[in-house]
Amino acid sequence: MPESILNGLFFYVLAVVILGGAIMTITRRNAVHSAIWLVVTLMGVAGLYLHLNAEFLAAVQILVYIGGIMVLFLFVIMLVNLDEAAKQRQFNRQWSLALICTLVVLVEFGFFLMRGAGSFAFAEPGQGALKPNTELMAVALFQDYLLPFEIASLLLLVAILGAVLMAKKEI
Amino acid sequence: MPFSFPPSIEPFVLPALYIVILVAVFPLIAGYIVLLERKVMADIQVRLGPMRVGPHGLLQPIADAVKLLIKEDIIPAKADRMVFWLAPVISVVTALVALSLVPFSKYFFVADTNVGLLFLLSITSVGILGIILGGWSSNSHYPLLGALRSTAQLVSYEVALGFALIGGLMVAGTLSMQQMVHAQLEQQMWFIFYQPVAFVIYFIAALAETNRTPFDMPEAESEIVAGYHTEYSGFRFALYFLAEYANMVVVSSIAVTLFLGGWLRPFPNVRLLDFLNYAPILAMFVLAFFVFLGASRERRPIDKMGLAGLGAVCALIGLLFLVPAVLDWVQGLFWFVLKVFLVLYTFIWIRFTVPRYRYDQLMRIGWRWLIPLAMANVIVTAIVMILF
Amino acid sequence: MADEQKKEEGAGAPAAPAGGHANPAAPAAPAMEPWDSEVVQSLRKSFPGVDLEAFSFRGQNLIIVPRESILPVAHFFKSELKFDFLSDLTAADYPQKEKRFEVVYQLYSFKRNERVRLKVPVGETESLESVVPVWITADWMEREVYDMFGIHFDHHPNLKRILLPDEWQGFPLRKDYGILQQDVKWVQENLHIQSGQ
Amino acid sequence: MIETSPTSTFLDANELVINMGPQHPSTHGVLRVILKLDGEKILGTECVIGYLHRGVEKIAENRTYMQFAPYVDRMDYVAAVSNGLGYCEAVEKLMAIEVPPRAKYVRTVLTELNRITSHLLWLGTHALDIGAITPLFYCFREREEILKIFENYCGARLTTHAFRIGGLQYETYNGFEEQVRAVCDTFPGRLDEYEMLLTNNRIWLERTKSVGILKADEAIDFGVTGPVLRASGVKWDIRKAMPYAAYEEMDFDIPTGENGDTYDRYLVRMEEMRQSLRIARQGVDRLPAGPIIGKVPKVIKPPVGEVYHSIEAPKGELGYYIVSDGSTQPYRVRVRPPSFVNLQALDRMVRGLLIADVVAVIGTIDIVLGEVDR
Repeated sequence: MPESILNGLFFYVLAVVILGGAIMTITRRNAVHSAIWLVVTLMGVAGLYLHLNAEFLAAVQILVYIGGIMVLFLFVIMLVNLDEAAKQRQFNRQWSLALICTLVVLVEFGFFLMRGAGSFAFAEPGQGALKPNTELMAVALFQDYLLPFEIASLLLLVAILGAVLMAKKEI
Repeated sequence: MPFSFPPSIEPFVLPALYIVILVAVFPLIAGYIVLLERKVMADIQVRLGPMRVGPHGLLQPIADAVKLLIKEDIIPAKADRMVFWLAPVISVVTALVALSLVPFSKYFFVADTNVGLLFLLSITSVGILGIILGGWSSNSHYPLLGALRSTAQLVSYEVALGFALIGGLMVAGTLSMQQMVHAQLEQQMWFIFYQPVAFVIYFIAALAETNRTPFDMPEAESEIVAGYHTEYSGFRFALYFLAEYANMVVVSSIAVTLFLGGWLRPFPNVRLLDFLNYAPILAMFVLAFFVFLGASRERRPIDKMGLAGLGAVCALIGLLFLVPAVLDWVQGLFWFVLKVFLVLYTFIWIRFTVPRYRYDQLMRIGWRWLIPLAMANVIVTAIVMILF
Repeated sequence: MADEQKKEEGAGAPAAPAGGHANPAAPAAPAMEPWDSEVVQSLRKSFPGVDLEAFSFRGQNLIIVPRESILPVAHFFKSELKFDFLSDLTAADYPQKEKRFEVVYQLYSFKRNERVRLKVPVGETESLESVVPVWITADWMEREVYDMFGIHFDHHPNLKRILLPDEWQGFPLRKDYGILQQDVKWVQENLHIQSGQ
Repeated sequence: MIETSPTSTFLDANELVINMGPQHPSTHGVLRVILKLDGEKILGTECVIGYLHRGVEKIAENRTYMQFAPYVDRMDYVAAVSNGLGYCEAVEKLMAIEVPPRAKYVRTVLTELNRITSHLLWLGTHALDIGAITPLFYCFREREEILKIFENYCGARLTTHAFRIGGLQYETYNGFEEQVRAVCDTFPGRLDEYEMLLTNNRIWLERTKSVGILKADEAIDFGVTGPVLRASGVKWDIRKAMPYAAYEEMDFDIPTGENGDTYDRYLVRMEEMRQSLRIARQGVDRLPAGPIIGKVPKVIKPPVGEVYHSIEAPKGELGYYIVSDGSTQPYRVRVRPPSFVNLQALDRMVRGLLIADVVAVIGTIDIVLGEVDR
């Protein structure tokens, strides 16, 4: 019994962290502050993975998203002078229209959530079946879905090359 | 045990205790690593090093800590105060969290997950944020340059470091830190002998990761003053300092765990060398002997008494180790700490022997040499493992 | 200024005797022996219209060059006579003299292993052609002379104060600038003290 | 995309202006260098000097010739003996005073020892700038031995004021020769030790080779002197070209470099220390007996005239241009400081290099701000 309470507690705390972080991310004027809040959000997501016993996924989430992508984000933010951005108006004149759209989407969301409440049970932490988490992941990636995996990585490689080509002034 | 915890909490009790121990004791240990560094440095540079506070400067770390704590806390006028405050905290928290995954001995570890090493790497990669943000929030040129250098350096050397570790991991066949040690016990060989290239690459990359000479560009004081922590003072500076030494301990611990047999004693399978099990006792008594010898040479009575007290404590601990249960518990820890200190000593030794690379040279070494070499090592290892 | 120039030209006969009538107006004029050598002769041959006086004192040779011809003479010294090294460039202030300043060039030739000193008398309101095009090393030295004496060098790439603060008033190495004198206003404004003394 | 002003960012382009000094760990004093950077690449530099300006030349005009002698020690304070020698010889030349041979020899020995201390300080700080911490302490250990000789000789270690116009004030102390010989015996081994740490060190080579190149013709054009000039391949040393003191009777070589890079300057100075030892040993071995001071009038009152006398100080040509108006005070004293002139070449040497190289090049020029600013 206490364990399920603990589980619930974890989930809700993390949910608050994620959502709060997300809201802060989009409302900060300072790009670095936004990035920091995004890190908080991503940390929360990693916490959720951990909570579901998906340790590998949690570690990779932190390593790739925070250690890699966010660091590069910050790098770029630091390089580009964004002081100007902070001074500019954050909301443009279409905010009323945007608000209506958002409300419509919100209502839709609420509707679907109400209707399908039953299917939104907590995902059960994969116990025995997923035990050697990392190995299963490896088997899935490198045996069952090898071809899609390789295609995806090739795609990324092409994207990298393209980016380098575009960034370099002369070759 | 006469009492027991409720089963739902029971698995958390020991880790929680260890966490408290680590967080409480580690700053002290870091302080003494600094003292060790200063003493080794002094020895290399034909001088004595700290000698004033306590006998042979043994209380210097405490004096330093007090000094740092009571120093004025200066925040630059145009700094981003929130980020300025946050950055050292990120650094030190990630460094201490990383410590929780280190298997100090068979019994003494906070957590052992099946993605232990990966998790360690991911946590240390978050630590970079502390450096970037610290450099950025100071709103000053030198810290910004330092932060840029750090980031570029850490990001590039993490790749080489990761690939070097993969070589070791392929032999170990696990990501769990404890399992790595057990794997070395089963295969009756430290993995450094299977993976010497990986170890060397890892060691070089680790030097770069922890900003040690010859890769200490981010804080190269002769070039960019103090790099990303130029504007930090007092306690915040101390936090960065602590994080740096914690990171050193973490990277040495990974080296020890994956390549140097972790908490195993040398030749754990050789019956003939079983007497090595008693090495901790011997070490404590030898230490006590030397401390007493030092005490007899001391002139000031207070130093004499201090050293004598220290010797007595060492001897007492040695006596305590005579209890088999204690000895069993301490064994692994003893060997682990010994190995980690050897690695740290090598770090220090290198620091005071060689000059510093230039930034572009550092990048060239990382990308042109270490990463291809580490990749080749992985491929060769894979081929060899499939063939045999 | 104009009549000063006239006077210079008037004295500058082609075969000017290398006699010691070096500015009779100056009481402190060093008593020196006249100097003649291959260097002086080739110089005279190349600059027939220029009044050059050559002296020697304690085995050290010096040539007095009029202000207008310093740049060509410098070029000549460097390219023809191989005095390729400008050791030093400085000045001295003689308030009693008609032309107040003397700018002093210490030249050295690696090929000849010989030193020669060029002296250029400059009036208080006159300026001098910069020799930076000839010897780059003159850059900072001329700045220092400007800083200390207030002698202006024409066509200098970056003529501003070098040792003293940019806004400093006065030129300390002039003889009428007392040793305790200073730019009191600057000191008060920048150092926030009433007086430096 | 947001509009940004081109000078304020790294990415859009181009220039970041950074202020190195006057409070900086490796500008060797209160030198301020304004660096224009593209990322970490140097686009241009400007030296701002004068923070240590004390008006030495003005002071000279208000002191007697003797009174001014201690002031010159305060210019290049790590090579005070050389400064004093240059000044005394200039005044002697002005007055045509003959210095007795014994005084000349002692002067030569002390000046050469001083060259070693100066180079040791350079080596230590230069290595420190490049990140090698340890050589500094070794250098100071050896420097200490030589400073002890100075202390025994004249009571001061740094600003020695060792010489008087016309010769020496003090006779050498008992054991002077032995102490100098002892230094000459132990020092070569110590030099080998430094070379073991640095000369063939890969990192040292990578940091110094082809860094801060100054070609021979450029070097002459910039007027640099001393080891910086010689490392560019110009074999010129005032001790050989226009001998003073007792150098004419000494047997020594002038080391030169080929490429004029930081590494060559390092090698040249290392070899110069060896040559200085040779000179010092010859000096004490052949130390003649006799008076230590020539015929000097009670009141130093040179005739009207002017001289320029220069010596080979550790950092280059140190010249004194002294004008006398026949009074007891010099009319004008101009010091030609080697550091000042050599520093001018910094801009040429570091263009296109990185920040880390600026530090290496400043170290290799071997400046003393007391002399640059005077």
